[in-house]
Amino acid sequence: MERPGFLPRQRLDDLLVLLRDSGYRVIGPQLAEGAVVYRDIGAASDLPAGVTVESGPGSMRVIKQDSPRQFAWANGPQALKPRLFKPAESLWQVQRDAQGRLSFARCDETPQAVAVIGVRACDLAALRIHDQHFLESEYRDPYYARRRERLLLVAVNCTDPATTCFCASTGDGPAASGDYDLLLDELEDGFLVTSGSPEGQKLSAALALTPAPDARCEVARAAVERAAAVQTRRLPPGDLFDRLFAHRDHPRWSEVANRCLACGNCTQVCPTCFCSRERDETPLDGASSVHQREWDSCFTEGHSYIHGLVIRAETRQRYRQWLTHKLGSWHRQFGRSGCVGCGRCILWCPVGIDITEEVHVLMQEPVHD
Amino acid sequence: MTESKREVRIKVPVLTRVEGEGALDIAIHDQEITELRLRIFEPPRLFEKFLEGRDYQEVPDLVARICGICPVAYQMSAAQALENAFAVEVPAAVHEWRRLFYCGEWLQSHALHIHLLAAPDFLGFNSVTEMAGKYPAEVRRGLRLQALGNDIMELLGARSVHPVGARIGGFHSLPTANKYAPLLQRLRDAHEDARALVLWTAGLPLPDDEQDFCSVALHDRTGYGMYGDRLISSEGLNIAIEEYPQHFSEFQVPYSTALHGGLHGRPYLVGPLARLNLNAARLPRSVQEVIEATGIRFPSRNMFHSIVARAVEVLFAVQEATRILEAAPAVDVPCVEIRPRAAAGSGCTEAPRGILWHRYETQGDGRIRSARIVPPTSQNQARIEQDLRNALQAFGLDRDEPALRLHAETVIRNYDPCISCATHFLRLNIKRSTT
Amino acid sequence: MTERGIPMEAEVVARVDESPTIFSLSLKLVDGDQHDSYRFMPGQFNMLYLYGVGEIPISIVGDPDQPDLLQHTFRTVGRVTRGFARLQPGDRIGLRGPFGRGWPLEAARNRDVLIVTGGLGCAPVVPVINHVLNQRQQHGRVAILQGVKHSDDFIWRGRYEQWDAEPDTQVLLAADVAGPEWRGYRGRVTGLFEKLELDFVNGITMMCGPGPMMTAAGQQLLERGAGPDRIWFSLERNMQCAVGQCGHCQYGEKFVCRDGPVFPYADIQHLFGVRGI
Amino acid sequence: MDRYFLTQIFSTCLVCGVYDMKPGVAVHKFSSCDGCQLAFLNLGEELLELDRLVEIVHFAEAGPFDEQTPVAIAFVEGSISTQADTERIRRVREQADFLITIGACATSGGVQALRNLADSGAWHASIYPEPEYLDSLDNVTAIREHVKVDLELWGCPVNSRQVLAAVRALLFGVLPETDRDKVCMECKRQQNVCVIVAQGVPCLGPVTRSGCGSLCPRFGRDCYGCYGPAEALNTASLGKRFAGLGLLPEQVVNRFRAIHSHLEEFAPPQGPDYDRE
Ligand SMILES: Cc1cc2nc3c(=O)[nH]c(=O)nc-3n(C[C@H](O)[C@H](O)[C@H](O)COP(=O)(O)OP(=O)(O)OC[C@H]3O[C@@H](n4cnc5c(N)ncnc54)[C@H](O)[C@@H]3O)c2cc1C
Ligand code: SF4
Ligand code: SF4
Ligand code: SF4
Repeated sequence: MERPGFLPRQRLDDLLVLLRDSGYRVIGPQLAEGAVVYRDIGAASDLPAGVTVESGPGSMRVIKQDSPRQFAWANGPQALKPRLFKPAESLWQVQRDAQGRLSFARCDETPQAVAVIGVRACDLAALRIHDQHFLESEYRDPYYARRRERLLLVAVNCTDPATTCFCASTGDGPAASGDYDLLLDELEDGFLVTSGSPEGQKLSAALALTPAPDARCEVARAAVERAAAVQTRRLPPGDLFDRLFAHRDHPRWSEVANRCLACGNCTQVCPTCFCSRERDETPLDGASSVHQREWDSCFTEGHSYIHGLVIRAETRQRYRQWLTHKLGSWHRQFGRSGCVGCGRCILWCPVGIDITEEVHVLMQEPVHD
Repeated sequence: MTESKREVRIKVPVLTRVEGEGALDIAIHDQEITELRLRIFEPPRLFEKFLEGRDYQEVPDLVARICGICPVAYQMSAAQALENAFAVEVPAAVHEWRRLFYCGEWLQSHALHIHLLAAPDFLGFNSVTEMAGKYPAEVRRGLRLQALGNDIMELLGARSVHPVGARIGGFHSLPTANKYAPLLQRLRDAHEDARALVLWTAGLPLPDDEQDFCSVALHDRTGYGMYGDRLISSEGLNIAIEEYPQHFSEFQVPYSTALHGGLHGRPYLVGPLARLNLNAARLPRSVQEVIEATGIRFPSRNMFHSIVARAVEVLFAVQEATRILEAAPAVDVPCVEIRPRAAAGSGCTEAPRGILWHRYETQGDGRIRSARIVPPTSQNQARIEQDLRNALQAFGLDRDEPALRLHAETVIRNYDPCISCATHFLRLNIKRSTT
Repeated sequence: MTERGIPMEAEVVARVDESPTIFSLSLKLVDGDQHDSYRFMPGQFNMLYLYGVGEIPISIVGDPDQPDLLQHTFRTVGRVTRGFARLQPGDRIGLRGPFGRGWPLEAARNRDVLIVTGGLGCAPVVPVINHVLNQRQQHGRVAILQGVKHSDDFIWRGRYEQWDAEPDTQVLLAADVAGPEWRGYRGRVTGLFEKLELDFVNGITMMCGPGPMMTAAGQQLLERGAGPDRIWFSLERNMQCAVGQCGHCQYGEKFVCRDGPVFPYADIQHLFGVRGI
Repeated sequence: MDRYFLTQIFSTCLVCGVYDMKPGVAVHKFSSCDGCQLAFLNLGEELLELDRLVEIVHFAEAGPFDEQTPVAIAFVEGSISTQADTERIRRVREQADFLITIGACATSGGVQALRNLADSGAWHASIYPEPEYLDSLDNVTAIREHVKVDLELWGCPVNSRQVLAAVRALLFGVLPETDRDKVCMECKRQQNVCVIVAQGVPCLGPVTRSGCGSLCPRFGRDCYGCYGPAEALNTASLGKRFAGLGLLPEQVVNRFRAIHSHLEEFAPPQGPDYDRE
């Protein structure tokens, strides 16, 4: 493997300028609305310097510290998913002429190339899954594909996981192991830069970096190791399909349903959830119509509705669907678990339901009734 | 049967093109109005009572629901009253954003009233869609201005009816420059529309009806009053808003759910004409020039100049909103911290239809102990009845019923009465009789 | 790998009202190339798009050997189907498809075939019946069972009579609740199994209908020695995309639109009949 | 609802959109703030388009006044609070093929139904010197408590998009789509940062029906439930969470008893920690 280069912190703007000059719109983390969210980045000073996040199930607060670090927080409410799998988008447009003839046209925007900086290992793992789902299954999704082709990823190895993170237990982090163009390790005074693709190599060459000394690499490695070591939550390893389905009548499903709001937040923040629904938006004059797709969730009644029946009418069944899919069925569909250990569903659940805790209870011996 | 002994009873069972539900009953006996009742039968909604015990932060969301046409006014008067009670001062920049918010409401409400409710009267149409056939450009201009007003409110409140952005102490959030840039552009483009609107309203065939009345409006030291802490009248009143109850009274009449207002026991006028009559000198020079070009002089005693006054305020709102957005008032936090306490406070702002006065008493934990709200339409109600008597007399009581009815409706609509606020408006019953 | 497409324009060329709430539309793709290259398998479905209203999955009931006559039978149940119910010849709609995997026609060759349907006009199996009967000599005995809740719900009397007339073909009808005119069986469709002269062990069953009926029938067939790989079901789930991406049709680890809608019992045994899956 | 009712109301060609006659539309007002009617009056250019597509027969605030002529669609704003209202709403129903309530007042009683929780006689007396002049019923009620309602558009106020979607769908001869999802779904699609989690404010999004576009969280504040209850409510769990955020039991009760206080579904959680049992 090539030796990482060293980018002094003051030169981070060089990277941003380079990206912009190469035609990318640069998206990165910013402090807004009380959280670290992904927005357009103008300059390195837009990044959340000295910001860390204190979080637990259903709550988080941003803490300001006296530190130059710009990536010393775990992950924001969203990262790559909304960039590629849009929360709402138009799929096709149809015009109707005076004779009632229809002409269909795909809504074909050519997206601008986007560079996202600050991507975490869990997000990359989730991206791999979405690539499998949207690009490599029987049908390829052209909308996702177009955006994916124009995406450049600048990953950052995680050094400050939240208490809700458990990527170490799913094997997806905290170190990014591939699928990025550039990888950064953040140190006090700058970044180690590793390239992971030809495009990344070009960028890194253009930055003309000096190779990082061993000592620096060692500090970075240790920081990531520590980030793995401090994680306390875990998921049981392996394919849980059979075990979960064996426990399909476990009383815990009802118990969790007493707390669950069936609001769908966990699915919306989950970087691997992919459900969507479609509907038409028609102007009043009725001369055209736009067919749209938007995020849906297995926690809605519409998700399992067929005429005259909501198959999963009870919250108990909806939660069971989510969890058994994520940790069970997923293995059969994608060859791995649907959870990358990002902890978002725990953090952003308004009532703090914790997937790791629920699985832990469910995995105890089945209770027969 | 001799003509002079005729007795007529006119009933307008439901007044159309007014906001809310009301009726008008007139009895004419021997060329004399013997009975005239503007009946507001919007059922009482008892807002003042159910505010009791509510947290002060809930007040803006609840009082907005008194009136869908001027929710900003309700939110702003309430905010002012509660901020006074809690002795907090909002920063000047927040105040500027509130003025902008208010500009949106004036623009929306006035454009709606001029085009959808009032102008059809003067041009002989029943509705705006009818009028659009003959005056498409004018109607479209009006709709554009109305939309601009709505969009300003949306900028600060997410929606124009019952907006959600305002709170006691400021706003929940304020827009960034890139969010309002397109709006600023549209505002600049609207100056011409608004100027043309003023001239157009001045050119409408408005009846000539000079009357004697007392105008009441807020006095704002810094400009044309939307906010202000003193109330002035054309008869020399000059009081702090807290003193309102000492001078103004409300009384109930048996035929109406809206309480009638009196200043020292006599009817008075609030709203655009009253404001312009008292504060025209405070308008920017550029607006005054447009007024001069109309040939109409304010103060005016012609009640029908209300529509022109409204158009002038549209122009003012467009200019004021442009000024504010160009200055881009910067704030550190959109809302100041509030420390509730047991106290009382009054607030009064200029709703599109005139002064809207609120007073709250609070408990130590910030909950409302009592509330009093005096909306503009109930203040105008006695004045409308007085005007109707004069106007119909001047119009000629011997005219046939449809003409009398239309004229009466025109007079009433001219006030842009908002019966939803007043609680709500109009069904006309004219009774004529001979002895 | 195919790209997820957009609808093709289709024209309604004929309409038949089967009952007050059931009607069939014959469609023709307007574009000549699309029309010529369109092929489908019995059991597959199309996504039909009603202009400005929505897109719904509907089985193709035509004959796969005559793909230019694309037939669909609709039951008017809700928003979109009610809109479709108003279409007349000449009207245009959108069509995406075909989607899904069809019935196991190959596996049915040279074997006894049992077709069980429940509910009103079970469209997905009609093309199979047509196909099997068109190639009558390639199959063993054939039995067609149809169950309805109420005898008045029974449609396609003519078709059933025609099928009944085929050689070595049994057609049996059951109604849970029957009017005085009813000449068929009174009771559940599963009650007809004992009247069948079929080789349950080596034959193949294709079934579609309400969940409880299929669960009960599947159970009884297993008891009669049928292997779980010889009992096939057509399932219904909410579908938005039909290409396995929207997630709505998930059934355990299956995507019904892509992996089904037709499944052998063996593949779904662990899920079948469980409420809320 | 009658299967073919819409066909009868609108004799339109679904596909080419040509109408045999313009359907009549009425907008009626009962006790309300007039805000929902603004969904029409704020339509701008589309108001003129609407006028092209339908015949606005009655809409007092906009001019046309005719309560007698039968119409295809009657929109009803406001709640019932006087004896006279109860009679008028029955006439409105008789004159309309399809009755749509717009907004919280009409659909659930709205904010003024708060008075149902108190002794409104005493309230009247405290505001009006002579309460005996008032024709006011003791309780404010929703339209559906008096007559059959065909469609409810929730929201305080409804927005133009909802109203136009309903009109457009009906002109197509189908029912509008209904969505009972939670505000949270829209909130996340908008990529708002959750205000419960990040600010600890008592947001009602998880129990409130979507449709507004999650306006409040978009402005960094808590939803106060103006679109009414969503499906699959868990007010007990949310109430408990609010208590955890530091709200006193009375404050929790007030959260649920605001715009839709008259609804069972929004009955505030009971007991010290809001357990359902
Ligand atoms: C593979 C497959 C084949 C089908 N074949 C036929 C057929 O040949 N003939 C026929 O009449 N019906 C068939 N259906 C059922 C048909 O799709 C539904 O009846 C139809 O979607 C109902 O739409 P609606 O708007 O009228 O009903 P509503 O009850 O108003 O439903 C609203 C929406 O929910 C969804 N939905 C409701 N029911 C179903 C359902 N059963 N399946 C999938 N989505 C649903 C649709 O998006 C629908 O538009 C099939 C369903 C599937 C999954
Ligand atoms: S299930 Fe939860 S922890 Fe796992 S990837 Fe999804 S959001 Fe992250
Ligand atoms: S802010 Fe409110 S509406 Fe949005 S996700 Fe959080 S709880 Fe739901
Ligand atoms: S977020 Fe809630 S309170 Fe705010 S507008 Fe939407 S439904 Fe109403």
